[in-house]
Amino acid sequence: MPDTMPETIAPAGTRELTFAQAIREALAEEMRLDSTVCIMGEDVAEAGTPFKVLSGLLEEFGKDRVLDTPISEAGFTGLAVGAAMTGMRPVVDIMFGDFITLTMDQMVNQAAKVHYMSGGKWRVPMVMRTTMGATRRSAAQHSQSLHAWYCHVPGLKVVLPSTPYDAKGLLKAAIRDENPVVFFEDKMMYKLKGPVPEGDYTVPLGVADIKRAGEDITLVATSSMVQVALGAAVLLEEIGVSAEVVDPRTMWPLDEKTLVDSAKKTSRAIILDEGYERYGVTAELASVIATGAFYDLDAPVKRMGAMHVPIPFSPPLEDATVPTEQTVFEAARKLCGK
Amino acid sequence: MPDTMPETIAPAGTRELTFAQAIREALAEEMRLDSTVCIMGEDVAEAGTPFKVLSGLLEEFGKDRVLDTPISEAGFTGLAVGAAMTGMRPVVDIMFGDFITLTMDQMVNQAAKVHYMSGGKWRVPMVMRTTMGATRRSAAQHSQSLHAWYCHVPGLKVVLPSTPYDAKGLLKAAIRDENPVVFFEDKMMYKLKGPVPEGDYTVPLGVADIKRAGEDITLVATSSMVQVALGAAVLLEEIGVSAEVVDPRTMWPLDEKTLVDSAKKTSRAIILDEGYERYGVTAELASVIATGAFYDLDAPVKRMGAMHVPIPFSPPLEDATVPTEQTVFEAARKLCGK
Amino acid sequence: MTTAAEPKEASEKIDLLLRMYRQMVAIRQFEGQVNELYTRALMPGLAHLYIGEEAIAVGVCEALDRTDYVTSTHRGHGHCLAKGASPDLMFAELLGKKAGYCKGKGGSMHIADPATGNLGANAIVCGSAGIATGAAFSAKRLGNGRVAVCFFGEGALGQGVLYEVMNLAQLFKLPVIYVCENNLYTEYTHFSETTAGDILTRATAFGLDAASVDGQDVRVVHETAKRLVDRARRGDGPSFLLCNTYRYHGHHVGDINREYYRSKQEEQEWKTQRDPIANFGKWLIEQKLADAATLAQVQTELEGEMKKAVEFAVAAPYPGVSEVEEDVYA
Amino acid sequence: MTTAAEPKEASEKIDLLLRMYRQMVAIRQFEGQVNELYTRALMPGLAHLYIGEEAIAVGVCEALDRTDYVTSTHRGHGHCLAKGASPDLMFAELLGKKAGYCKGKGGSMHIADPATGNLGANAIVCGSAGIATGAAFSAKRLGNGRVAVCFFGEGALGQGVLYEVMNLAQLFKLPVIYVCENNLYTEYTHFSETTAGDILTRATAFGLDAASVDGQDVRVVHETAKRLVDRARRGDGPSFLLCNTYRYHGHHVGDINREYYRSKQEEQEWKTQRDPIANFGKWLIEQKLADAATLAQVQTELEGEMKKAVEFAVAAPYPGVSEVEEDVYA
Ligand SMILES: Cc1ncc(C[n+]2csc(CCOP(=O)(O)OP(=O)(O)O)c2C)c(N)n1
Ligand SMILES: Cc1ncc(C[n+]2csc(CCOP(=O)(O)OP(=O)(O)O)c2C)c(N)n1
Ligand SMILES: [Mg+2]
Ligand SMILES: [Mg+2]
Repeated sequence: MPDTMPETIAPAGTRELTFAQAIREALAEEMRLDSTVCIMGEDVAEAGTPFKVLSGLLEEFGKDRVLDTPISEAGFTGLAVGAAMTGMRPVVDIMFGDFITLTMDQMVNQAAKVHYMSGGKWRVPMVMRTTMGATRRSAAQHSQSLHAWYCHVPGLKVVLPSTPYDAKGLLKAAIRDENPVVFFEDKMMYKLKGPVPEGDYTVPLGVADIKRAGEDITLVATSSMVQVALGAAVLLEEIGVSAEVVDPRTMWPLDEKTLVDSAKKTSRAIILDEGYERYGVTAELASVIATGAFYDLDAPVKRMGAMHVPIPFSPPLEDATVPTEQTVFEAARKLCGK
Repeated sequence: MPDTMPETIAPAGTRELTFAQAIREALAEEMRLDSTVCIMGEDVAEAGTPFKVLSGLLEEFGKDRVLDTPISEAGFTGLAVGAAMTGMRPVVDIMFGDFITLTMDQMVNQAAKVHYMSGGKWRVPMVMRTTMGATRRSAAQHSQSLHAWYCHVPGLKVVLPSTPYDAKGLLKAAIRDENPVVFFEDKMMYKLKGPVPEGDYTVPLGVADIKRAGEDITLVATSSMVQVALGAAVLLEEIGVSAEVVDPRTMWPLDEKTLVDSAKKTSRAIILDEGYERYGVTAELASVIATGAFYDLDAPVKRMGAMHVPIPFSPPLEDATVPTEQTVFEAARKLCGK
Repeated sequence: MTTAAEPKEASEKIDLLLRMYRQMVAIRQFEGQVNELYTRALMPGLAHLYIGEEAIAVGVCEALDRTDYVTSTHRGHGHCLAKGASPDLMFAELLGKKAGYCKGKGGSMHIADPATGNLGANAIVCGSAGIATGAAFSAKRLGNGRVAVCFFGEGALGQGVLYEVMNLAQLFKLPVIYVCENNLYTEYTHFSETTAGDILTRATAFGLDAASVDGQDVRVVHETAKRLVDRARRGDGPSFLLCNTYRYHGHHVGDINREYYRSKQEEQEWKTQRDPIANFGKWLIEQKLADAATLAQVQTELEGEMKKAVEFAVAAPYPGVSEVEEDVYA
Repeated sequence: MTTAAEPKEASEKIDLLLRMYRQMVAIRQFEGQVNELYTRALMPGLAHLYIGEEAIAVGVCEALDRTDYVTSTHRGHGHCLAKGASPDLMFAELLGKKAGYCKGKGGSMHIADPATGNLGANAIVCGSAGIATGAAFSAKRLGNGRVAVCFFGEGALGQGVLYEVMNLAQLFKLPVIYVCENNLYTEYTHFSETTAGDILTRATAFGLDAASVDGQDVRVVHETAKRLVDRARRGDGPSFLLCNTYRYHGHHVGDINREYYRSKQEEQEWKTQRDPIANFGKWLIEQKLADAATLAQVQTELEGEMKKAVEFAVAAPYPGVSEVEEDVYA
């Protein structure tokens, strides 16, 4: 197995794992390889997190490496920063992405800056795993996708996997990275299945992936929006529109070239991201493409993110706040003048 | 004096105040008008903040309305949220914008969402005043301009005044607003002087202002970058390029029309903002213009924000991280093909 | 004091006791219906049941006026009801219906109601500690004599902001009572694994008055809460009330298999020996303040009320999709 | 134990005492030069002087090994020096020069030095509490026997994260000592206006061992620190050391007019009656451990060293502008 495998598709016949299983496998493999890797967070040990992503790790690695913490997101994130500086490779678990609000100081003023402020002398090889994604009927404080904040911060790397294959490879790369990496998992994808090779491989940070090739329009999509884009692409095919689906996979470092090249080729682009649409990821990616493919675009880059409202609880309202296959299909159709 | 005065220029002969004095006057006037307005923060009372912005308010309004707090940004911001819900109009002072990291949960998960989550029943009429801006030789943890984070959050309004006149009028509007408003003051502008009418006027939130009319290129600039843009405009004039300087004044609500109309007219645009350039304000504004003026632009919208590095201490390095009159001039010249 | 006052006082006291009984039963039945709605797949998402902890919400809220403030948690139905909310509008909210307290926008974890001083349940652990402290700040500044109660689980002791606001409350001498419901578990972790030192001292260290009570005994909770509320109203500042309790059900309605974090035996002991409703009912009968028939009637009446409330909610319409963009800004 | 050990022990003790004297003087002189650089407009930005508080950094750091960890604050020069940093590289950093500890990127508030276990000064109040706790976590997991010391001003008691990490440290039994330097003021506000209750109890509430000492007496600081460090190294867990002290100068070098927040008389009293260097020098002479000439010579030697260090820094070049984009990622 090569050390690095940026391809989308694992070899034919590869066994399937769920997204959650892929994450767990990445952690287990890295913990076996490197005794300084440890996990800390709320209910990560016996419970294996409320999403059961970490089930079994306590049993294999014991209480010293899989640590239940108090409900102190700032405190244990700060502890992880210090541990990372001094020889450990902590993987911190922030149960809901909404709670990264509590970790901003530790991540932004500390983790992201330690290396630079010390003139390159200290390093912070830590990973923060957290979640994102709405439509789980969890209301405004448990449904946000706030990754744009961390993307804005020099010194951090930000990863948004969209398949089990990428999840495993990117998480392993994140753990081996010498920098603080924030890893966002969409809660709604944990049960998504896909081929995942056994054993060691990494997906390098900073390499986008074309999840579907196409000619007429580029759908740049992150995280769970990749599935939405792929679904829309099927609908579009039916009306004779060939959509290319590009997944940046890591928001920082950002593989601008792959995005721009695709938009140059198709001359139309839609950006899909589940964060709030305004002042977020869709703005950056749209701007990169609008600039990079300026002379090739036939229409303005279209942005589709979460509506500018706190996520409502009521199902019909909540469903209206995020892009769906149908709304993406409509937008793409319009953009292509069909 | 009319209640609302969106014009840039105060009547001729208006007395001049510094930016800091304008802020203080806005607060003093609102506190006289409304006994529920109170100020809380670190060293706001006797010290009147380290920047001396609030000097004299304690003397006029007393300890019950100008409250020194412990160094508990999360705690007193949370306290302000509850106070705002129950009849007060607190104005919270966060000394350095870098410390909003500590207030994200209170502002984003609480203040911004209370109105919506309660189905419109509770309101949070509070203001958070904080600072931004580099080149003060304060290094990575005291120099950031993190306003993009708050712009990303539905339920908040975000104000970035660029002149003493706007500062007074916008702050008064912010205090009277029924929503949580975050008000960013560039530390480097506190001593900037400009005409400020005596007595009551407000500048409405959501109305951009053309700080300088021009024909060949639009410089959209926020906060202290407005001065940089105006300076660059003078240099550009010397080579025969007429620059229009547009100040959105409030990032949310955002006056898209004025920005887009200007870009349509000039067919070229540069966005200037002191936040980190990636995934920040420049991306949103560039994207809005690239879309809105798509068929009129002669060149890609150019973004100029802070470099993607933690702000360094060393003066020659720090100075390189932010746009200057010279770098804006060069970029504009290039964009205009001169 | 006239002698006539005495029977009146005594009857008021009996009224209070029976009201507390009724409220506890109401909460338990409400939560029973919630569980039912979940298992019948009629409720979107999850809910965190308050069953087992009823004596705290009721004992504390009966010490409050309607205009006093409370803040609540993800496990908040009990606090809302005890403060005076109507079951029908609560059920409607839990089902995401327009008729709900928050027009369906909040759901189980965000019920708020200005009419009963309910500043809102909160899905961020310790998320309302600042809000409650701020309400007490307003009460003091505006001189309206109100007090604020901040309910939270012992998991919130892990959040630093709690200590920040307790310090502020003591410095400003604010009329706020922090009520810690120690039900022994956060989600799936015993509190002893996450809580070093001594809980009460964490409050007294900041100068707060602090008391610890049996949270399964509504009379003790109420008497202690009353003392702390009176104290706050008098201007004597903030306090901390630790209530030792237990949740009978899972962390949320879907948490069915709990043996990996707590034993069935432990659950059984709390349910059979320390049930706040059963024990209080027994005491009322022993003291001849009520007979078994009266108490049974309370049950029956409330069952009827709850069923009707659920029916109302189930039948109620969802909000129109266009409402999604309303209420973002005031 | 052989009798020969005794004179050796005694001479080691004298060495320690004289080293502590020398270190305190070094810090004071260093800070004097910083003030000078500021007033001569040679230093960009501001700096927060440690003058008056020298006994704490020195007393604590002399109880540490070179490989032990410290974290420091905006008022951090004393901690850096006491942990073994070189004045020349520090001055260079303060002037933003390439030769500085952080290549000029950090400045006064961010000096860090792996060679002396210095995890970095921190300009966020309480910003390093997590880091220090994490270093102790590593030490325990890696079994390298190190301890971590977290220095902070009493203003950091306002930050909730302090309580979060003290709880964590106690739960995990980490070898970390939280050293609170109570110099009575945050920036311009007396600590009594921002600190309710009792400081030591804020630590004992979380189960930490806690002690309060005269921070102007280097011997007491050192003995107590040694006890707590030994305890931590033995695996007995975290502790809290409260040092009562005073800063002679302003909050920062530009804070000249201070009478609106503290009296000249108060300043005078601390300077004349409780000066850690003067009093310790007097004691050394009284105990016949040193004579006045020796102590004066320490002063002279250090003056020369500091001048040379300043000259080195002033003459050193700035980093090249292209370096601005280096060191963002490892
Ligand atoms: C800041 C934050 N961290 C984590 C969570 C996830 N969470 C929800 S409830 C809960 C446990 C709360 O325990 P406790 O405070 O004891 O309340 P209980 O559920 O026992 O009533 C956790 C960890 C959250 N909602 N907010
Ligand atoms: C989180 C945060 N809030 C506010 C500040 C601004 N600030 C810098 S130093 C200081 C006072 C610190 O007081 P203390 O902790 O007692 O340390 P001392 O200066 O007395 O050594 C403040 C408020 C900051 N740096 N960080
Ligand atoms: Mg609990
Ligand atoms: Mg101090």
